[in-house]
This record gives sequence, structure tokens and C-alpha cells, in this order.
Amino acid sequence: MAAQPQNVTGLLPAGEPVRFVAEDGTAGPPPPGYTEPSPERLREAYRRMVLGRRFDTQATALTKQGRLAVYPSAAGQEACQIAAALALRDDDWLFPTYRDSMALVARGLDPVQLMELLRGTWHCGYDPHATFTAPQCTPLATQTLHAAGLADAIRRRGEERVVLALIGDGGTSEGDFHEALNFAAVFHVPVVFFVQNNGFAISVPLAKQTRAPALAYKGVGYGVASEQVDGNDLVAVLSVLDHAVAHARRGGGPFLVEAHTYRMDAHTNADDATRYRDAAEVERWRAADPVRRLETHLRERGVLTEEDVAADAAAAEEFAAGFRARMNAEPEVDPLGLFAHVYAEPTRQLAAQRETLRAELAAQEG
Amino acid sequence: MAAQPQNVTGLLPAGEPVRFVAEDGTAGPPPPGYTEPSPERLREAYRRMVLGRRFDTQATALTKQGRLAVYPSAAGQEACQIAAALALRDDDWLFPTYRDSMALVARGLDPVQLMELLRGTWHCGYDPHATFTAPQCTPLATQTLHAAGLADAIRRRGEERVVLALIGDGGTSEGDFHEALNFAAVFHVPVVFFVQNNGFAISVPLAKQTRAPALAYKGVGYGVASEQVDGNDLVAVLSVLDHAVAHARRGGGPFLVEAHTYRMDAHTNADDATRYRDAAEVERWRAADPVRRLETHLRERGVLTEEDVAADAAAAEEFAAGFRARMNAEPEVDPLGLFAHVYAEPTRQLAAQRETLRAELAAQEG
Amino acid sequence: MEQLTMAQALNSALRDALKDDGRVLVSGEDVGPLGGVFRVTDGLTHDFGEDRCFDTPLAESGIVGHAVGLAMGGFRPVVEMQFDAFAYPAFEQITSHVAKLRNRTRGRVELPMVIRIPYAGGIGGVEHHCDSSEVYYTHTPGLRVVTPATPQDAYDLLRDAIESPDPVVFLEPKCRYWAREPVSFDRTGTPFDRAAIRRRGTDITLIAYGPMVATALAAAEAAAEEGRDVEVVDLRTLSPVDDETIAESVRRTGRAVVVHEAAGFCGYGAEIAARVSEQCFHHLEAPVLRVTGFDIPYAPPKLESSHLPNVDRILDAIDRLQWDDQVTLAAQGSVRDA
Amino acid sequence: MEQLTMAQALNSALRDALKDDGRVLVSGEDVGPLGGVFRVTDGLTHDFGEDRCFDTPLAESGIVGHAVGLAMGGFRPVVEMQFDAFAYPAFEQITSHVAKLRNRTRGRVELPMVIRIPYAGGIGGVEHHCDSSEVYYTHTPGLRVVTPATPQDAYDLLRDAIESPDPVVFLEPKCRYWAREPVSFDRTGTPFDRAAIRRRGTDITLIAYGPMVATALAAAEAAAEEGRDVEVVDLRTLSPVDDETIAESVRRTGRAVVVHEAAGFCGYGAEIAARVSEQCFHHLEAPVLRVTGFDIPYAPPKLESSHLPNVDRILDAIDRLQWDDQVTLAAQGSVRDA
Ligand SMILES: Cc1ncc(C[n+]2csc(CCOP(=O)(O)OP(=O)(O)O)c2C)c(N)n1
Ligand SMILES: Cc1ncc(C[n+]2csc(CCOP(=O)(O)OP(=O)(O)O)c2C)c(N)n1
Ligand SMILES: [Mg+2]
Ligand SMILES: [Mg+2]
Repeated sequence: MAAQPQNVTGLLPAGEPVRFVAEDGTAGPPPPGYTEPSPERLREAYRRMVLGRRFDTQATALTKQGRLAVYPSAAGQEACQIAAALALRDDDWLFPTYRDSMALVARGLDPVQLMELLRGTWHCGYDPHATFTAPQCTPLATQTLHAAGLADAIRRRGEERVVLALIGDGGTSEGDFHEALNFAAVFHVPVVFFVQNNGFAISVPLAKQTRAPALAYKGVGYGVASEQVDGNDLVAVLSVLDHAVAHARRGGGPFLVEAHTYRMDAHTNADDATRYRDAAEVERWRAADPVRRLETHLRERGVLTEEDVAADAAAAEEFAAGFRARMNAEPEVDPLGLFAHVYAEPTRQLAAQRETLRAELAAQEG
Repeated sequence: MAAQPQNVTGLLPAGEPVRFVAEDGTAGPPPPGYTEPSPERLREAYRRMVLGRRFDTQATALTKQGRLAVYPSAAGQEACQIAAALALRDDDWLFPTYRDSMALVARGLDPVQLMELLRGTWHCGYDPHATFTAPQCTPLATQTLHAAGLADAIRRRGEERVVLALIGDGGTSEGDFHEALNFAAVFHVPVVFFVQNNGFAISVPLAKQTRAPALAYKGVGYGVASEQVDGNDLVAVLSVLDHAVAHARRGGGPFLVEAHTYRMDAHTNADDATRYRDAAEVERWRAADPVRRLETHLRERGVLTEEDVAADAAAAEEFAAGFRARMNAEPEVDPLGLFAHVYAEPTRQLAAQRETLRAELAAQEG
Repeated sequence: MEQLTMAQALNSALRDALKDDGRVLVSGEDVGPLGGVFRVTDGLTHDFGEDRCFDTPLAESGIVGHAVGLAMGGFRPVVEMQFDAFAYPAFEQITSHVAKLRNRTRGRVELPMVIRIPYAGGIGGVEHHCDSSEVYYTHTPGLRVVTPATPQDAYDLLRDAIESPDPVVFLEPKCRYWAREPVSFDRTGTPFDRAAIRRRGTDITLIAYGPMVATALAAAEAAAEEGRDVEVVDLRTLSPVDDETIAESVRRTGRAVVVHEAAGFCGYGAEIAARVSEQCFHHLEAPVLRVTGFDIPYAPPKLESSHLPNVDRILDAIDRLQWDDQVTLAAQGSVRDA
Repeated sequence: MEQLTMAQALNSALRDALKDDGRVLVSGEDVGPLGGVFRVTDGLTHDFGEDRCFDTPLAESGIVGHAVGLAMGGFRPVVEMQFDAFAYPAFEQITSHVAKLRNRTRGRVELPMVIRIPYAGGIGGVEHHCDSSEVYYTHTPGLRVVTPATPQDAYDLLRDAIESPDPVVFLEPKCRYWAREPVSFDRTGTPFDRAAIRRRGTDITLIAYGPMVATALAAAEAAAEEGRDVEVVDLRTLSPVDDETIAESVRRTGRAVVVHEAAGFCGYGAEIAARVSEQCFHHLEAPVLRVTGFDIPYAPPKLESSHLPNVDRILDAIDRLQWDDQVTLAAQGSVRDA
């Protein structure tokens, strides 16, 4: 194969996933082009990872008690989830999926509002404009286009904000992902597409999803700069996202990041992962645990003490307890609210339908 | 940027479009990895290019006389059109678009049957199964999925046939193109995607369509081998397509080829290209004329004589005359045929609707 | 006869089709080793091999478009869309190709394929998992659209659909997946394009399909206690619709109510109401009423019971069918949302 | 007042909106320097700059999804789908997001955007260029769907649509693009969500919209010669529909015919017929009839005149409205396709 021009090689990801810290927590030589985030940020990341993991366990527990209709756990993806939240400023926009509740908790969203979707009281419980966070998206890959569009709105106004769009490995197969990369590139907008490749789309393993050398190699086909990273190495994920976000913020256009990680739990609590994967595979990934890896690294660097670890665990416990308590209260719902926001004003027909329901409810009560 | 692994570099196209023959008709050194097709095939290609171009001019003329509702010319793309036809065996499948009538004529389809779509008598006039040619496709990029599926049918039966899917530069922006590349790669099917990048999607120039270094760089993101080629050099296009088809036929999986060419005419006769491009640009491309280029090359090689050129021109003239004569006859249409093929058997409702129309027609006549 | 759930009956139909016809292929997201999120394809990959039942990449337009190619190449694909709203990415392939390829080619290219879509709600599913999307398909000429209400029909209709030379959109009412009844594999039941009268009655014709047939039957029972004898028609085939069965019934009873979960506005019930009003005009003692979902996006789980048509709403509609004392009132016009 | 074609009136509406509101953006395939394949956006890029009116890559889901993001970001996008069938790739974005984002977020995220779709036939277009796709949108709660029949309404409705806080599917009847009339830019005409009575009459209400209003008016003229006084209602707004205007008219005339180009089965006329039958039951002298396209894929150019509803078919339907001598015959039920 002949040599490739610079406008090609400059877009390709590294041949191997970027990594700072090995599975056992020892730091290797810093990968070329990236710098390790400050100890303070790593310390903060650790705190949020511990909290995020605890929140995640709590949410899964709530499904067993019937307090949540369903919950897709992000266990194993803590490095990605927390780095996504930390890489952004408060007024940057985040476009999450159903799996990214942990990232939203790390962003500071109220966990109970956040859970309205999975609790079944409404489709989205938080205020996207107040939180700069789009509703958690279910139709796969559709949110990447919204992210590109919102980033275009930012560009058109000459603001310095960026947009981060989350998507799974499976979602990259949808046509909308392709169109989003292309629109983002053509309009040169400040958006980072962050693929959490957790090895599975429900039961379908990556090998049946794509034959790409890595998903990050999709970038070059759109003229989008790309990188792949060890998704269980918080230091690496945060460093690469920092780089990508800075690139987008300074007008460099979109950026595609693929993080190689693993979904430790089933797709959701309703799924039975033993039908399609070996326990042994899951065990192998346990060795790559992102929380322990960062913990070891930070301890070795002297940034994290025994007391810190205990304090973070206690804080997480307290957070979970508060969350649990609030979720145990029976939520209030208003059936008439079904008609309130279909349009800015209910149409005459909807107003009449609301009256019908109101009468029914009154009859049931009276 | 660090070195790329072999499974990446092996998929990337050449850094520059593959070319055998320069614009002035002089042959350069053969590009690495490709062999020049035999003189006999090139001779045959020339004949069909001349015929194809004449057919194309005739079809455009027929729009002026109201004999065709509309015609999208392939003038300037003769090398691509004829190479696409020549690269296939008779029982390989071709999936063309509305612009690829010339390729279908070169494949040997009856030009009048072929024109049913643009004449407005039916949506497709030829028999796809008899001609191994799918209906000319209008909804952009959708045909690439059908091509991948049909190639999968071929693979599942263990046959040695291949499928060639044609698509334009604009069409590559559609989600279906992405999904087709991915399905083809994952199922490892014998399909070649051939992008005729003619610089425009109606009025939209390539620069507004994509920021990719070249469209061929999309392949690597799917694990699909790719190449880019000078689309006005028949020798190069045929050689690259031969290579791609052989790759697919021997079980190597899909292949993506991008040909850089130019649409010399407007999008269709109904379009006004002066609204969006300079005459000067068109003139520059006239120098790259694919027919003259092959002619010069073949004459220099002694494969083509003055008499051959005259004979080919005369044969093309005769073909055009026959085509014109048949098109000048008022076509017969059967309104009741509207109900015949919506389902295998008309439903009771359709049968009743057909009777209504039959009665109306009878009333009009009687 | 075995007692089977609807999901199991569908599984049996797929199994028997795979056994009987080597051209049948099953594909979709998670239909392989997992057996589908509703287990409808449970064990098929294991028993028939990955060649016959296989997972695809996650792209619905891709799944349908790929199946179009397989069908052109001589196979008979049965594809699964994981949930109703996730068939929308395939809308162009379904509308512009699946529905039209036969017509486009004057019958030369046949597309014997089935698109299975679990649809409608009632299972506490979150947004996008509960759409009643039937009208998008029934309004598209070239598609057959069918929906079973019982395990037996699930088996029969799916076998029929797979054998049909026409493309079939096969709508599976999620909330009935776990309904159980004895299922015969003899295929001696109702023909493919016919409705079934599930309950004979003389006073009112209740017209329902898929998820709402059980509700309609329950309403008929309740109405019987109030002395009204309700006939229940299960449409089974939404396109083409079985005019004869419906019209014959309504002409006998003189009153009709259509029930479905989908939003009422331009819903399938509009077509039924319009046809019945036209075909049975002089037999109707009252306007054809519709009991449907509200004209809103599907409700979140905790509110779906407010949204879904239920026995009470059907009884209310029955009460509004201008029995002797009501004519004056009703003459003023009385649709729910007017 | 200037004489404008409908295409020019639409162009004026876009211009005035771009002028009045800096948040308005126009995007789509070929809407830039070319001015759109129907020249509706002619000159906008030249006059307002590429920032305000711009070409996009060729991907309809992308166009709509990108516009959703722009709207979330404070803009008011007006996107063009080049032809009806080419909006289908955007179906998921339209159905699952555009229609639902406001509801999803309890009104916190507003999506003031317009999706312009040239639709329907009558211009000799080849396959995929002539679909009447209105029902796909009217059946989807959360969308407003409007369609002008005249240049004046084209101007008024498009201005209203762009100012609407709700997403609007704006259906442009291709065959009327070149219809010409004096157009005022005063916006003193019919309000956004109201139908218009285009012709007053006492005997029959003809209900039409978009491409078929002109045909309905022609039929009314012809019927007048036969001594029947036909009222013509132009719906303008398909969702929400203007029940009052329709019901008031039909209660006056006692007879109604709905006309549209789309396939009849589950077409928009079904909803109108069902509503009118319900709301005006005791006023109806005859069943509401529908004159629609056949239930087939749109016909090729040389056959479209056989497919499209025309004056004769409307007159035939009027004749079947059970005038004195017909009652017995009609009582047997008499739909076209029964
Ligand atoms: C358009 C669409 N199709 C199908 C689904 C059903 N579905 C929900 S999650 C999922 C798998 C997604 O996998 P991936 O993108 O890898 O994300 P992960 O769940 O692993 O985070 C599927 C198929 C959906 N939500 N949207
Ligand atoms: C899905 C879809 N969207 C829009 C169109 C309208 N359209 C027809 S041809 C065309 C441009 C296609 O450009 P390209 O793919 O480069 O092919 P070319 O015409 O240059 O051969 C467009 C937008 C279409 N046919 N299908
Ligand atoms: Mg995944
Ligand atoms: Mg092109």
C-alpha cells in the first residue's frame, strides 16, 4: 500500500487504544500527544466513580423492589461515565442514552428526577435547558444528530461551548450515526462523539456488529479526527476526552472517541446474560476494574489515602441512602398531565379528551 | 501519529486515485497491484462507450420532444458506466440508479424497456430476474442494502456470483449506505459498492457533501477493502473493478470503489446547472473526456484504427436511430394494469376498484 | 393439543416454517442465541443453526433492506423489529420498496417476506416501546397487515404470512404474549384474510383486533349482565380488511363500536367507522362509535391505565348508542372530542 | 396586491420570516444556490447569506435531526424534504422526536420547527415523487399538519407555521405550485387552525384540501349546472382538524363527500367520514362518501389521470348521495370497493 497523505494520517486513531495506567494500576509511559489530568481532577474523578457505582447498585436494587420499571446498569463503565461528566463545563451540553444515568449523577443531576423515565412516571424528569443535558435517548443513535445540530447552533452563535454525545457500540450501526458524523464534519461543529464500546448490544457481541479494525476508524471516512482509548482507564479516558473537547472548543470541528470497555451486568435487570456469554469472560474483565485501577494508581501517587477511600465510600453510602429513601415514597402522577404538553396549548380535541378523563377519574373517586 | 496495524493499512485506498492513462491519452507506469485489462476488452469497452454516449445524447433529445418525462444524463461518466457493465458476468447482479441507463444499455438491456421508467409508462420495464439487473433505484442508497442482501443470498447458496451496486457521491451521505457497508462486511458477502463521485448531488458540490479525504476512506470504518480511481480513465476503472469483483468472487468479502469523475450535463434535462456552477469548471473537465482518452490510448497501442472508430460511430448511430424510431411510437398503456400487481392476487377491494375504473373507461369510450 | 402462550405459538410457527421450507430465514436484533427480547425465537439458532436464524447488526433499515435482497435472491426472510417504534428507521425501506417492488416490476419480482413487529402497550414499557403503529402500514398499498389476538391465531396467521407471496407486516400484541390456550398445528382455522366472530350477539357489534380483543370480550360479558347482547368481531387481517364479515354483523345488530389502542385521530377505527357507516347506512340505529387511545404520545408506565381503552370505556360507548331514551341528546352530536 | 404563484408566495413567506426573525433558518437539499427543485427558496441564500439558507448533505434523517438540535439551541429551522417519499428516511426523527420532545420534557423543550414537504401528484412525476403522505403525519400526535390550496393560504399558513411554537408538517401540493392569484402580505386571512369555506352551497358539503380543492370547486361548478348547490370546505389544517366548520356545514347540507388524492384505505377521508358520521348522524341524508386515489402505489405518469380523483368521479359520488329515487338501491350498501 502506498503512503497516505497527511490529511488522512492526521485523522486516524492510534493503532492501539490509548492507555496511561495498566490493569494492575501501574502507570506506563504517557502516550504520545496526551497529558495526564491534574491530581485534583483525578481525585475528584475517583470520588464520583465510587459514588456512581454505588448509585448504580442502588438503582438495580430498586428494580427488585419494583420501584423502577427497568434499569440498564453501567457497572464496569465507570471510567467512561465519570470522564464524560468531568470533561465538560457546566454549560456544555451532554446527550446521554438510557445507559448513562451514572454520568448524569456525576454531572450533578438530581437522581430522583433522573429516574422518572425508569420509574415510569414520565419520559424525562429533569429540565434539559437548566441542566444542559438532553433527555436520555432510547431510539439508538438519533441523539447524535440532535447533538450535531445543537453544536451547530452553538457555532452559529459564535459561543465557545461544546457538545458531547454518548452512544454505544451497537448504536454506531444505525444510519443516524453516519449522518451525524457527516453533518458534524460538513458544518464543522464543536461536538465530540463518544462511543462506549462495551462489547455488547444487548446480546450481540461486537464481532457480529462490525468488522472494523476498531470503531474509531470510522472517523476518517468523514474527515473527523478520531481516537481509541482504554475505556477502563479513567486517566486515559479523561485525557483523551479533554483533548477531544479542547479540539472541538477551539474550532477544530468534531471528534470521535471510542472507549473499549465492558458491560459487567446484563443489558438491564430484565435481561439474562447467561444466554449469550460466558461467566469466564465477565471474570476476565473483572481484573480490568476501572475503580480499583484508578484507586491503585492514585494511592501509588500518594493522591489518595486510606481515609479518603473510606470517606468516599461513606459519602456514596449516604447518597445511596438518600436516593433510596426518596424512591421508596410512592410517586405522585397526574393523569391529566397527559394532555398538557402534546402541543403548546391543548387543541380543542385534546381539551375535550382531557375532560372525558377528568370525568372518569371523578366518577371513580366519587 | 503512531504506526497503523496491517489490518488497517490493508483496507485503505491508495493515497491518490489509481490511474493508467493520463488525460492526454498517454499511459503512465502501471499502478502497483493492478494490471491493464486485455486489448480485446478495452477495444470492446471503447465500442460500448461510443454507443453509450450516443444513446445518452439520444435520450436527452427525446426529452425535448416530450417522448421522455425526464432524463438524467451520464455524459462524462462513460468510463464508469461501461466498466461497471464489463466487469460483470451475465449472471452477476447489477443494482443501478436512475443515472445508470448507459450502463444498462452496455449490459445489453433493451433500451426501450429500460426507458419505461422515464417514459412514464411503468416504474420498471425490464425483467430483473431475466437480466440480473435490479430496477433503477430512485430512493438514494436504498439499493445498496438490497445489493448486500442479494449478495448474501448468493453466499448462502455457495454460488460464485457477485453483485455490483452503483451509487452517487450524494447517496453516500444517506444512512442506508452506512448500513449496507456494515451488513456486507459483517456477513462477508460478495458485493462491490461502486461510487461514481461526479462532483455533484443535483446542485450540491462534493465539498458540501463531505469532508472526507476521499469517499473511499469510508471503507476502513467497516473493515471493507477500498480503492479510489480516476473515473475518467476507463483502463483504470475497469482494472480496479476487475480487482474488486475478483476479490468479492473469491470470498474476500465486500469492496468499496470510488471513481472520481464529473457530470458534464445538468442533473437532468429539467435542471439548470448554470445556477450553481461555472461553465469554466465544466470546460476544464472536458479535457478529461473519457472517450477521447481511451481512443487516444488505444490508437497509440495500435488496438484501434481509423476504420474501427468510424465503424463504432456508425453502429452507435444505427442503434440510436432504432431506439429513436421505437420511442417515437406512442406507447400503449393499460390503466387496468394498475391493479394487477399490487398483490399476487388483487384483493376483493382492488378487484372492485378495478371494475369501477373499467366502467369509467367504458363510459368514456361508449 | 398443547397449552401454549402466544410467544410459544409464534415460536412453533417459526419452527415449523423453518422445518418445512429451507428458504425461510429468521433475522433481526438479538433473535439468535438470546432468542429475542420476548423469546419468540427461543432455541431457533440452536436447533436450526446460525445459517437459518441469525443476529444482524443493529440497524432496522439495514435489516429490512438486507431482507429485501435475500427475498430477491430466493429466500423467504422473516425479520423481527425489536419494538414498534424501532421499526420507524426502516420506514423508507418498507414503504418505498417492500410495499412496491412487486408492483414496480409488474409482478416479476416477488417479495415473500414477513416483518414481525411487537406492538402496542399494556406491559408497562417506557417510551418508544408501546406504539400502536398499524395505520402507518395499513395505509400503505402493497402490504398485508395482520395481527393475532390469540395463541392459535398467532400460529395460524404466522404460518400463513410466511407462505404468503406478498410481504406481510405481522403485528404482535405484546400484552398478549403470555396469554395461554391450547394450540393445534393443523391449520384448519380461519383463513388468512378473514375476520373471526369471537362471540355471537344480536344487539351491538364490537370490532377489535390484536391487544383489544380480550378487552372487547370482557366488555361483552359485562354488557351481557346489563342485558345487552354483544357480538365481538376480531379482525385478524387489517389489510385487506374483511368487509363481508363486518358488514354482515353490523347489518344484523344495527350498532357498532370499534376499539383500538392507537390514537383515535386517523386511527384504524376511522376506516372501520367510515366503511361501516357507508356500507350499513340504513341499518345503523346509531353512529359508529370509536373507543381508542387518546391523541397523545403513549403514556408513561404509571399512567398507561388512564390511556388504554378499558371495559368501562367500551360500556360507556355502548351506552351512548342511542337506545330509545337517548336519541334527542345524541342528535346534537356527541363525539368524545368534538 | 401582487399576482403570485404558490411557489412565489411560499418564497415570500420564507423571506419575510427570515427578515422578521433572526432565529429562522432554512435548510435542506438544494435549497441554497439552486433555490430548491421547485424554486421555493429561490434567491434566499443570495439575499440572506449562506448562514440563513443553506444546503445540507443528502440525508433526510440528518436534515430533520440536525434541525431538532438547532431548535433545541434556540433557532427556528424550516427544513425542506425534496419530495414526499424522500421524507420517509426521516420518519423516525419526525415520529419519535419532533412529535414528542415537548411532551417528553413536560414542555421544557420546545421545538418550533417546520418540515416542508412537496406532496401529491398531478405533475407527471415518476415513482416516489407523488406520494400523498399526510396520514403518516396526521396520525402522529404532537405534530401540526397543514396544507394550503391557494397562494394566499400558502403565504399565510407558512408564516403561521414558522411562528407556531409547535412543530408543523407543511404539505405543499406540487400541482398547485404554479397556480397564481393576488397575494396580500397582511395576514388578515383565515386563522391558523381554521378551515375555510371556499364556496357556499346548500345541498352538499364537499370537503377537500391541498391539491384537490381546485378539483372540488370545479366539480361544484359542474354540479351547479345540474342544479345541485355544492358547498366546498377547504380544510387547510389537517391536524388539528376544524370540527366546527365541517359539522356546521354538513348539518346544514345533510350530505357530504370527502375528496383526496391519497389511497382511500385508512386515508385522511376515513377520519373525516367517521367524524362527520358521528357528529352529524341525525342530519345525514346519505352516507358520507369518499372520492380518493385507488389503493395502489401511485401510478406512473402516463396513467396518473386514471388514478387521480377528478370532476367526474366527484359528480358520480354526488349522484350516489341518495337523492329521492335512490334510497332503496343505496340501502344495500354501496361503497366503491365493498
Ligand atoms: C432504533 C432502536 N432500535 C432498537 C432498540 C432496542 N435496543 C435498546 S438498547 C439496544 C442495544 C444497544 O446496544 P449499544 O448501542 O451497544 O448500547 P449499550 O446498551 O451496550 O449501552 C437495543 C437493540 C432501540 N432502543 N432503538
Ligand atoms: C432518499 C432520497 N432523497 C432525495 C432524493 C432526490 N434526489 C434525486 S437525485 C439527487 C442527487 C443525487 O446525487 P448523487 O448521489 O451524487 O447522484 P448523481 O445524481 O450525481 O448521479 C437527489 C437529492 C432521492 N431520490 N432520494
Ligand atoms: Mg454496547
Ligand atoms: Mg453525484
